[in-house]
Amino acid sequence: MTTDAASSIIDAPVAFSLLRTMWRIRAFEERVSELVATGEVPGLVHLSIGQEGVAAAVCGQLRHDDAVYTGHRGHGHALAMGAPLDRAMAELMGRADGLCHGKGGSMHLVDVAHGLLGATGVVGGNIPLALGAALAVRLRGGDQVAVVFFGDGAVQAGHFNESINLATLWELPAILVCENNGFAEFTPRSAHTKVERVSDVVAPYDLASETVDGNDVFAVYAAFGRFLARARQGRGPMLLECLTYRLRGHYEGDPARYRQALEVAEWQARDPILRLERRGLEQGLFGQAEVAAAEREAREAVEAAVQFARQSPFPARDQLFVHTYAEQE
Amino acid sequence: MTTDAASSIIDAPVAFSLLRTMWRIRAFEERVSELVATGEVPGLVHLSIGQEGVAAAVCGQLRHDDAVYTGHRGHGHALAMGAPLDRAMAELMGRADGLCHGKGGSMHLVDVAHGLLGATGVVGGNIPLALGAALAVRLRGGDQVAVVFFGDGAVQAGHFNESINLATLWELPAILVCENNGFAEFTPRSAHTKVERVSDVVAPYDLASETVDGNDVFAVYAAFGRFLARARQGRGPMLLECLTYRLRGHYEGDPARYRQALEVAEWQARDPILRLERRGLEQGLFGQAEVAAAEREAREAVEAAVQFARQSPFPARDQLFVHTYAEQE
Amino acid sequence: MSQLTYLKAINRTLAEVMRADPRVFVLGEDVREGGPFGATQGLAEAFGEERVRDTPISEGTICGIAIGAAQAGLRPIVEIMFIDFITLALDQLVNQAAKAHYMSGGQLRVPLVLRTQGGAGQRAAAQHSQSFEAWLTHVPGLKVVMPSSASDAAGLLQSAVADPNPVVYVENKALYFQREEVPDAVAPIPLGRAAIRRPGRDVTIVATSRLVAEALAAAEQLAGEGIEVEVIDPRSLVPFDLEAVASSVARTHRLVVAHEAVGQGGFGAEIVAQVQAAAFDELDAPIERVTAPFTPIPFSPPLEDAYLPGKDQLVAAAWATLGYQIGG
Amino acid sequence: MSQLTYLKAINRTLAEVMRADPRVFVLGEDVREGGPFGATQGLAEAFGEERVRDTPISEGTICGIAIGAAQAGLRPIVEIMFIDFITLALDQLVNQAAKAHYMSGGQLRVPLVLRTQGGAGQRAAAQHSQSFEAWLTHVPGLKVVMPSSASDAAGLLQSAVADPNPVVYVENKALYFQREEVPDAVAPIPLGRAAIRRPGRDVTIVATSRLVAEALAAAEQLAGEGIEVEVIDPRSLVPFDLEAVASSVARTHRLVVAHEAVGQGGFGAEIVAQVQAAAFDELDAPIERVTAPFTPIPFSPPLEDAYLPGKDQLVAAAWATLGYQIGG
Ligand SMILES: Cc1ncc(C[n+]2csc(CCOP(=O)(O)OP(=O)(O)O)c2C)c(N)n1
Ligand SMILES: Cc1ncc(C[n+]2csc(CCOP(=O)(O)OP(=O)(O)O)c2C)c(N)n1
Ligand SMILES: [Mg+2]
Ligand SMILES: [Mg+2]
Repeated sequence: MTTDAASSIIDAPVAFSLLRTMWRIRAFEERVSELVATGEVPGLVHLSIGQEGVAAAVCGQLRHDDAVYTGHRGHGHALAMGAPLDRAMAELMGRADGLCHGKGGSMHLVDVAHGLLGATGVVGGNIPLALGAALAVRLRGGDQVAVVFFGDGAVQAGHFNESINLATLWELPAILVCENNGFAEFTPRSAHTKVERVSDVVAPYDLASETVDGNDVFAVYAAFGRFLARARQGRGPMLLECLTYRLRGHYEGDPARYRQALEVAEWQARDPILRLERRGLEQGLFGQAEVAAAEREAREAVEAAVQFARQSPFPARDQLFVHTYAEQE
Repeated sequence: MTTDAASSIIDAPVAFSLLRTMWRIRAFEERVSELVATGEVPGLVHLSIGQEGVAAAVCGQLRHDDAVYTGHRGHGHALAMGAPLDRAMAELMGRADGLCHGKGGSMHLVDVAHGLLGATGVVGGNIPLALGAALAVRLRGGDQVAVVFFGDGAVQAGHFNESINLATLWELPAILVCENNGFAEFTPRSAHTKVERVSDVVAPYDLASETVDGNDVFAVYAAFGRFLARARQGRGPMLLECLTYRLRGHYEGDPARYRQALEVAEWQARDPILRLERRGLEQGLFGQAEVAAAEREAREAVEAAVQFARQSPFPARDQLFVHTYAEQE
Repeated sequence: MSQLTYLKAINRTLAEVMRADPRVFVLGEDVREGGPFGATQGLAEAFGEERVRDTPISEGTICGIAIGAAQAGLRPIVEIMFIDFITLALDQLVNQAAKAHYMSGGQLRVPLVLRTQGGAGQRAAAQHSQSFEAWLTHVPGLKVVMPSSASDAAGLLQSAVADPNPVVYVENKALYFQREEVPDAVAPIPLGRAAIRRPGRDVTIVATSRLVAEALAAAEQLAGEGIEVEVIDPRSLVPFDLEAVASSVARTHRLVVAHEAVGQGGFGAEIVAQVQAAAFDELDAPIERVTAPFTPIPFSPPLEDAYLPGKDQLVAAAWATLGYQIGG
Repeated sequence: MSQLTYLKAINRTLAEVMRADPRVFVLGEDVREGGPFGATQGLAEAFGEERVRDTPISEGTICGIAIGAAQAGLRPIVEIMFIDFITLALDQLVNQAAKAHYMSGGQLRVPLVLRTQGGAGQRAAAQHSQSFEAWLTHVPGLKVVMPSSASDAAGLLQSAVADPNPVVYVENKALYFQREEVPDAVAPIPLGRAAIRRPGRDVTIVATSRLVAEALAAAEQLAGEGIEVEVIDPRSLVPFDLEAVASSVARTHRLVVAHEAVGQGGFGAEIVAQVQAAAFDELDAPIERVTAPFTPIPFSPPLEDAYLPGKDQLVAAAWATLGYQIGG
């Protein structure tokens, strides 16, 4: 489907809502980057700046009783599912009011109330989990779907192919969303595989798959929407490959010597937020004032979240021993 | 390539040598079956009766400085590589003169002198090892190749796809030989995957692959020969899928209730030894006397091997502690 | 009461828990045919193929699917055919299942049972005979159960399925065809409660799984030699009933710990460490360990027989504790 | 002599062994760029991309490739970026590498080094901070090395590469940027030989990896309180230098064992079990263990700090052994 066709199904409220979500993610992560630099957000932090279009377009169409799994680069998915900014920020700062009460951190955001079932730092390890969630839908009945986000690096991990095979064999209502940003850590995709497209990797399984411009939020929205409609009817699995780029290093602190200035500049020009703004203004989906408001509101909300997080205490020491095992309910 | 084209490159000595190898395997395994029943061969024993054509055609073209890896159904590969019948039989009986001095048994035949580098009972676990052997050829220089045998069940294991990806990425001189016998244990391939052909599974990787009638030893010989010629030039990897059938249960003792009498009868009619004999006689590649001799010699050699094995002592108890660690050479 | 094998007790209990709770389902390789030993025989016929799912040879992913399904509120029982292949599922089990509850600050739960079987003695050689339970005891968030009898297999499996945590249930292939009297309705056996299999005042033997019967045989022989052995079966390693062992040692002052896994890094070491800390003064002799030697498992029958720890080593170890002279 | 970090000592030694032996090559994720910490930095430039091979994220297969290459006579050094991901390579490491020599009756050899790093303290949370060395000590056929200093890292790595067996070489991320004087030419340090880091007569502390420095700090503090601690670093867990520990205990009569892994099922338990068997009479107090608590690793800094075992617990444990009254 062309972008034009895609945009025909996206009305003004949807477009603006996508813009707001993307700005929330961008503002959140830009602030996180500063907080990493000052040490207020500790640990290994992977930002999705430049990839927000995928999170917004996919999660914006999901419900809170769906099951979403993400990985190490998952802030955007969490926020787009509706995880509160303040508790997300508190989690990144390791505070008691964090989504996981400070136990998880950046790589492990979980917010069951909003359908975010898990985030794993083991590349590829989340894909089987999503299949399990989809199987539960099948066994229990219902129109929920399971969605899992992963990068192009995960596709070469054994779990990926095992999962594609099982998902197609069992026809699970799962949508696998690959954010192909061309790199796994410091290594380009060409050093990981000879197969250029992830959608090509799954071709033998004859599952519905599509490769879209991941920086074109309308294109992602339309393609995912089509998949979602089928998954709601219990059909699946499907794979959506979104071609994108991270505008930051692999992790905060990565000097990213492995990439070319030119490449970065090109992708900066394709920034998904800029593109959405340009298009939305052109097509009259929103006006300049709304654009400015989306950014401003996002930054204000993030600032409030930072204040919330800063005021949240660190967990009490005895929390160390809590939740190793679940108690009988 | 058609069978006719294939048979044009197979002359009388090759045809007869294939027949002899297949009879050695058949006679060996039929005898093993009896010895399992009487308890002289203990443990988990998986016979390849019905699949001998693949072993004979592939291994018959290899050298002893090549590296072959096999799995739980590996007697045929070992014998076809030239492992002595007597030491192989002694190994299955757990005797001191066994190939592995009784430490390995049926699932773990190793005969480095004849190029049999390993046999693993973990399905799919041998494929990476073969890649390592192929990489060693690449790094050291030489025209050796690495060959690994595995079943259709292994294709759904994560190691398989990881290996295909890496082998193609690094262009390793490895030939992957899948004996697709339609079952993994008691479960038909249709319950494991929706992809019918193993060669289809690897299609995205754009490696040379071919599916042949594995019960037509000439067809296997020809296809493998073409691959081998390329691998000797350092090219690779390649995948050869051989469609075949095990005429026995999964393991000795398996009542094999999961399969149809009709199916078994059909495959019995396609017994690779019968087919080779028929064809060889028709085409004048060998005569009736030679056929009879091949079987007789095989049975005699196996009988001698049984005698050898019976006379070989069990390993002394202190061998339990030998070879846990290798000593500096 | 009826005569049941250990295997049949598992099979019957699987059917019971599936009947009692529609959230329970089974997945694994060849489970519809019953698997290589028959533990899941008849379940597909009774409960249908949706709830008894054959899987491809994809240990990691099927374990992960079970985890995801458990997080979604089902009660999966996933089978890894041989514990040797748990090596392929450990990322899912250790990095995903065991930690999800903790990492999510209590939001996620993973009520799954992973059934598997280990142990040597069947001439299955080095890759189909191992004992890896100690690895699992080293992972916070997992529970580990090792039934040694048919009744316990039934009672512990019920508790494992009811538990809100991931429970690894480790069977032993050498026990499968042992037959014993089993009540028609077995009550759940709580995890973390040891059983005193035989009371005695002279030496305590703590043994797991297949070694329990060996310990009882050793006790029988030692009784003939005038020594009364107390045999304790912890039944679950995590949680471990230290209390039961320490209080026995307070009576006997001598302890032998026995399992089939190799000694080095085995759970026996953990028992030694806990008991010497809890009952240092009570010990009149070093704690002895009876385990497999530190080698892979050889195929050859006499070597494998020599490999397997059993009654004779237990008798010798008991005598070693009895013969020990402090300062001697 | 020059000031080197632990990381740089590893990096330098990798270059040395590659220069000395053309059979040595390196493979792993992002190794050409140096990996996340820089351990392999510069090697691709110095030795070319054939011998310094970036791999996809396929831990199982890259480990298997290393095994196959080792069996074919090369000397691979394979990197698993975090020990947490060794869960994905254990089938290859445990079922293939560790047993090949034994199962083949001595025909096959697997001279490979698997480099990896573990340990917490960097706010990397539960899946990037674990310590799994105990698992590996439970596998006959593997050797396990844990360097605690830059010089040792250099000396042990040479021996690991020269060893004809699979050696798992476990670094600790918290040590990487610690700097110390390192000789310009470090001699190989044989595996299985412990180092006495500080002599003392009152209490023995056996500590591994990051805990060695903590033990030395505890010893320093205790010296101020009149207690002389002997600090022993086993350097390799397999083989383990029991002799060094037992003879120290014969002098001090008190033992504290320390590692960062969780206690239950940890290698500390094995040390306890071996020492109480070897030196029962010598012990005047129960052996204390200082380890992480039995929980996953929390992200939040104060929780992670509370999680990490260190000097204070060591001081307390030493005092516990000193204060113990037999029968008291
Ligand atoms: C199993 C595993 N191996 C290695 C790593 C280390 N690692 C973290 S992120 C990463 C690259 C992931 O690349 P990709 O999947 O493309 O995601 P991206 O970072 O590009 O979003 C690697 C190798 C890991 N986390 N898990
Ligand atoms: C990783 C692993 N999982 C399960 C098994 C148990 N098992 C042994 S053989 C087998 C079926 C293998 O099927 P296939 O690869 O097609 O080989 P075939 O037996 O048909 O020759 C299974 C599941 C195993 N050995 N290894
Ligand atoms: Mg990527
Ligand atoms: Mg098969």
